[in-house]
Amino acid sequence: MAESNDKPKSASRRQFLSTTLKTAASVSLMGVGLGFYAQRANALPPMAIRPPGALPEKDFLGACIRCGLCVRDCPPKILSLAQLGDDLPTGSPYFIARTSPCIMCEDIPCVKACPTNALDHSLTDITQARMGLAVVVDHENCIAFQGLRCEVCFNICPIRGDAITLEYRHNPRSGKHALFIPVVHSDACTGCGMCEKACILDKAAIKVFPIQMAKGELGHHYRFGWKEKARAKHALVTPDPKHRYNLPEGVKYDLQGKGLIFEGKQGAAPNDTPFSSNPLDTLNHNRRSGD
Amino acid sequence: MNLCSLIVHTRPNRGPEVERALNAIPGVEVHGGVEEGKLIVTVEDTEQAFASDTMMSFNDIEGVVSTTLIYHYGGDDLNEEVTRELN
Amino acid sequence: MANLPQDAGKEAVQAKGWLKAHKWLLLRRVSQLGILAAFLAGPWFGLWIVKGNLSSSLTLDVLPLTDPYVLLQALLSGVTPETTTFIGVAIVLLFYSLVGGRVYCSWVCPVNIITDAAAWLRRKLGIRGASHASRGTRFWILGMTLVLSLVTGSIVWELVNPVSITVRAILFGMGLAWLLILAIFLFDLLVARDGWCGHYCPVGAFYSLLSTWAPLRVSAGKRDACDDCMDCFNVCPEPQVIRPALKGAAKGIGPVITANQCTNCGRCIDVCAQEVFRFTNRYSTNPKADLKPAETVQPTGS
Amino acid sequence: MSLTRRDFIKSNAIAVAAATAGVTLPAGKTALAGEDDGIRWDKAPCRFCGTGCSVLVGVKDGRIVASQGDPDAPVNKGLNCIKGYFLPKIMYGRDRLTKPLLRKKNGKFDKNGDFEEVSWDEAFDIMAEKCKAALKKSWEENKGKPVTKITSRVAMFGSGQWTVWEGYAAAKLMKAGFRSNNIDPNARHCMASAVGGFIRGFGIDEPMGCYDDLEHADVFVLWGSNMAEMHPILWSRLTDTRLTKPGCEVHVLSTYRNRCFELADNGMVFTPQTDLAILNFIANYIIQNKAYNKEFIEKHVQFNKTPTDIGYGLRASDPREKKAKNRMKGKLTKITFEEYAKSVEPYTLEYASKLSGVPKEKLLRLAKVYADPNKKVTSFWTMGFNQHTRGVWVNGLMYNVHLLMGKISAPGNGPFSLTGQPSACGTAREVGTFSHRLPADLVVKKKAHRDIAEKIWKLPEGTVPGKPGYHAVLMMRKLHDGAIDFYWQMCNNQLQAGANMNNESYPGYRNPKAFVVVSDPYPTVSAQAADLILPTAMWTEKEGAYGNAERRTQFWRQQVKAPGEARSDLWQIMEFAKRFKVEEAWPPELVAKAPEYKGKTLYEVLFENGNVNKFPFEGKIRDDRGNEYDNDESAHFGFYVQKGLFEEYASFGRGHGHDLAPFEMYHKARGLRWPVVNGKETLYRFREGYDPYVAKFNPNGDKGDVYFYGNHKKNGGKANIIFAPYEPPAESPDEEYPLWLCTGRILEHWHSGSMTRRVPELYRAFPDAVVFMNKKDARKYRVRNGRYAKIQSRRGEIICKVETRGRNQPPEGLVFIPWFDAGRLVNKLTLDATDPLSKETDYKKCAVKITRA
Repeated sequence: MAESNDKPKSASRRQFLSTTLKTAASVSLMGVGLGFYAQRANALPPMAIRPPGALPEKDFLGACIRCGLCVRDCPPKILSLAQLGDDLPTGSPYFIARTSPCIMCEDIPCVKACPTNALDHSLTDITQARMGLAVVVDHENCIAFQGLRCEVCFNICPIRGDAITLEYRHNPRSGKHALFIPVVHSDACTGCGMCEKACILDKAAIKVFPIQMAKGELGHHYRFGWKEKARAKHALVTPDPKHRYNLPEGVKYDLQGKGLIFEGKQGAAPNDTPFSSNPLDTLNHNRRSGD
Repeated sequence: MNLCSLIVHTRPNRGPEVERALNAIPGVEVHGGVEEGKLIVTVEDTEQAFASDTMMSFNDIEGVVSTTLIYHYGGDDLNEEVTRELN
Repeated sequence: MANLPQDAGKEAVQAKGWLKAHKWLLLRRVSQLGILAAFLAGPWFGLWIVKGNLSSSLTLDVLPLTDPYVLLQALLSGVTPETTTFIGVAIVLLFYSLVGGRVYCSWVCPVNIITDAAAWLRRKLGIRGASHASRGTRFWILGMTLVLSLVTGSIVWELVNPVSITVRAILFGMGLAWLLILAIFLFDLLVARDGWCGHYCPVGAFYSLLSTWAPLRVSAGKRDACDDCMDCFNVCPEPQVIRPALKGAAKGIGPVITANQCTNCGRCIDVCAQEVFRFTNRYSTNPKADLKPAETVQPTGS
Repeated sequence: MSLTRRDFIKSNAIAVAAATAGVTLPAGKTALAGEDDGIRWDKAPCRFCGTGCSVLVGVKDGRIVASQGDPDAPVNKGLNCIKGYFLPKIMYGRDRLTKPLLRKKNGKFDKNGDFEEVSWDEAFDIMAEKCKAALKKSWEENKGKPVTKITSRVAMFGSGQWTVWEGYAAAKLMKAGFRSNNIDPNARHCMASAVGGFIRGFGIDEPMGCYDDLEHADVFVLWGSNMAEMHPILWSRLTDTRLTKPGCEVHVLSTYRNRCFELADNGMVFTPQTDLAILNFIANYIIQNKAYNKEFIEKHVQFNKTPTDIGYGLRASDPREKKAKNRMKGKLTKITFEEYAKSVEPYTLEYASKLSGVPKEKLLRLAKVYADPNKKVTSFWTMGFNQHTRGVWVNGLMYNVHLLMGKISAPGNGPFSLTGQPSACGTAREVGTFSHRLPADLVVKKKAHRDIAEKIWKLPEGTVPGKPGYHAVLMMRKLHDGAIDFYWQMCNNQLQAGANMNNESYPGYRNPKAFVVVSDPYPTVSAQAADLILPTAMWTEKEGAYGNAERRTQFWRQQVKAPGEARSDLWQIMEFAKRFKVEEAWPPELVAKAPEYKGKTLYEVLFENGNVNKFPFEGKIRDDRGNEYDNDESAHFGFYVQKGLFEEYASFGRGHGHDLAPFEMYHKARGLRWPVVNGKETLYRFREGYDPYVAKFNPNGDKGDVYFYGNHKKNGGKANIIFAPYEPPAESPDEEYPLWLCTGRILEHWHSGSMTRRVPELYRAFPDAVVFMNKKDARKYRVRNGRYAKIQSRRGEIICKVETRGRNQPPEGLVFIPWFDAGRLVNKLTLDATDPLSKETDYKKCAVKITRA
């Protein structure tokens, strides 16, 4: 302050120095503390999903200035800003899939609203958003795995058929029904959370997680052969030469497909008797219709 | 106090025989699986022997191929009434 | 004669009437609440005047405004914002360098209402005791927040920033923010006079830097009339800025308050029965004397 | 029972070991570990679609606390769809009606008053007053008319979701008690065309095959049936066969891409109404390639043609009706095979492909599987065929194809009409709650049939009127026109379900001349428009019986009590009958024919007739496991009501191809497929060896051969091939209304959603109706996915959200809107055009336009 000028210079300088040092020391201490707090506070809980186009979490927290413009421009009002006391960084935008999933607006107004590119403006096609990844977490309670006809997650999925498909399997327990197993594909799932919201269980069996949490990683050395071949559109090594076989008459061999093919005997059972040429057909048939 | 359940594999068609032999041992009960040759057996401690010793003796029974321990309970509260818990 | 702190402004009310003695205070409250109202009209009534919050906003879907301090932190974290954002920052920077950066504190920031209330109650209850920390601490904190952004790559200060938390609490939902608001109130009331805004707030510190060259100033133009009632010192959130201008005539210091910590709140104008103070520009000089400008004196005291 | 921890742990230990070893232990060994103490389990068929899954219902403290798919049920083997998964919850919606509600002003009934709670007594008082007035007026109008001309001002709209005895009691009260044939079930909207097809083709209603076809067929063809969503468990079986059976193929035909296309080997989207042409093309292809089964045709088939240009079942004043040459005509004319071949000749591959928009190779592939004598083909259809202005025709054309090839009445080979409702077969069709029917395929028109009914019912000759009553759509028109004074709707939601509600049903319900009673568990759209609402017990709050699509009759016992004063439909019908003296319902000359009934009530005449009250009630129903159940109706009336009604009803069909087993058997079995002869079920009708009736009617027939005994008297047991041409629909898109509108259901919701939308999880899974449309159309009409759009037809408009990415993917030019949503009533848009023969509404075709809302 001004009056310090009146005091002897050395004393003033000493006091000034010590005050400055004290302040600097305590502020640095505070900074370190804050840094550590930030590290813990910045951890994103798995049920909180960032809006579409959000940068990777670490970058996002550097870029998001917590202005809430995305929240304001969200047509279905599903986004919120984290409040003090919530489990995620104060003021950052998020949604909870189970209660209010992203409806995937085609014009992505939340991204357009972001002033800092924390929601990346290069995202213009909402189907390319990767907010998280849906995972069918609980195979034991998901009723589809038991053969019940649910498929609500599949039906509700906005990119149904790409992000979630149904895998048909035989139901060995009932013996005559199929299982309709929902399978999520990370190359198409946007993590919008519609599936998690719609899951009819008391606690959802399909949940959206942050991608890094949901994804496994293949050993870096290993490739799936058939995928590589498909990508290259040809065999990676010398193509297989044409094979020839010793075969009895009327029999063909398809190396890559069906194997042995017996011509003229398949399916075309003559209609002269009501019996199939395979006695097992008759036997099994009788057993089945007898019950 | 020990209580175990195990699967006793028998030679084909020897199930009933083994079942009789097992049921004769104190603390041992056969609950099923006779036809399949996979006997479902429970063993409890008795005053004469621990369940573990009883189990070891199974291998001496004619017709037994192997025994597999499935479930073991070792608490001291086996005689408590638990009707209420089930409600 | 020096008045008691709890009586600050009484004379002015008697001399000028209540309304005139609260003119600037009322205007500021209107400004602060009006801004909040403009933000809230959207979510409450569907009347979208301003979207967002004080960190960044969009007025009437055309005017972008962005807080330069938070953007600076974002930049240090390694972000490339949108072009419009820079326009928004530029507008804000230009505005505050004209009217004085700390106008943000006294005319915009809602925390000011809380700390003002604490200061008022403190005076009324006669609570004494100054902060042990230096008023310069906030600059250190300002520096620390910028370094943290640079080092951690994330805007760490926003996790705890009471200013933006309060604004968001009002605009987007309270959460536990009331605890923080209460803490600041109690701190200012019981622990240190002008504790938060005057000593620690890096937002205020940042904006005070913008004040350095601002033309809009308060001047103790009629400092000769000062009767040493001390009311202005008692109500001023940054009292150290008054002394050079009010009492510096002898040292040849001009009457314009040039210290960048002055918030241009105008409360000194309100409470002065002698009408010593008025708003003016920094270049207006006392017609009586050609005195050297005050900024040669660095008001960095405690 | 006192248990120690030892018992409990041991039980667990055994269960774990058994599970590991894969050994099944006798019940009781592991019971402690698995049993939820105090829950009483019993079986019941699912309340929803016609599949007929069985569930086990767990009751504790008078409430259903648990449910599971019945693992021993042959249909579903323990599986359910999500509606079935949530079955118990439909009974516990928070707005269940528990008291009768009457519109009142100043303490008196007033058509424009507000609903107020009233006692059952007050409710029945006003009902009886209104009903008696209507009966009296009808009497006056009928003075001097023969019994074949009698009309009535009393009408009832019933249900394929009624239990068998509810339908039976209702039909009896209406047809015999009130002498009104104005009783029709909502099955009119659902199965009437199928019934028409069966009767015209085979002389007897309901499918010849059964669900075992789902395992035996080589090829499945779906015609206008979104089985993947509407018959979820059957689809699961079909899918499994497709997966596990080498060479199995699935062909799907629909007017838009639906979930079935995901499995389809040959998916075909065709222009609405052109199924008529495609089927004729297949017949033509079979004939051109001489693939038909000559021997079968000669022995078992009669060729016919049907009158054409028969109108669209609209009001007679409609220009389309005035134009029709043979309005409502359906009398068959015999033709030769050659004439038939000539008739289908124009339906070439090119023509069919051009008309339908289906690529030629796809049509050809379809025709080939039908024409291949070595492929077993089962064709399934549902509302795509039935809700069709040529519904009876198109059902018939389907039979034509199967009959040409002789692919019928054999495992894996057959045309199979799936039903929409849990008891469309069991109640609506078999009991005969239609305006023209009596139980067991008898019809009111024929005196001989009326005589049978009157004899069984112990009523004087001439009690049952001989003129068919008002069918569902006509009922709405008559209500609108003021020709019905008393209208009682039970167990359905006709106001939401009926087409063209703005112009017919709603003004009908609110017609000041009419008194409208709605019995329902929930305040539905219909209830909102009613004058009196009666709170109804539902599903397992009463003892019941349903019959599913494969002729399987299933029973259940009452599991819990209905809430508050809610009473079952059966109780309502029988109790209401007590309010009428015979003299108040019948004219004096009829009463004179039965002096023993003088002074008696209709209740005494109809239900205390020695048949219905034959079986005593001992205060509780007991099962063979020692559990006890309530039976509120029997306790109230003092005899085993359900058994008495069932046995009287069963006497209609026993010995006539409709044999039902004794009452008790159904409480033990997981359903039995009729005819049940000597305790044995029938899997495939009309084929010797499977069906005992074949030998009875055709004792000299070959072993394993078919005999269509439904036509035994008519033409010597031959099935009818009936040629019918392609004719355009009643309304097609034009410049002003450029889009087809198709309506239907979705997996998550049942019918009008009055039950499923009250299950929070189902509501969350699919909250509100959306308009499914093509992306290109959305762009064209400038509407956006997820945003609101306005859909307008000539009859009304609704607003709903647009869905371009949904499970149903319509082609350009067609939109699909489900009808479950009471907040978006799609039947404001639909046209009340019906099949002139079956009187079933075409909900699949009308023209709309769409704009941004």
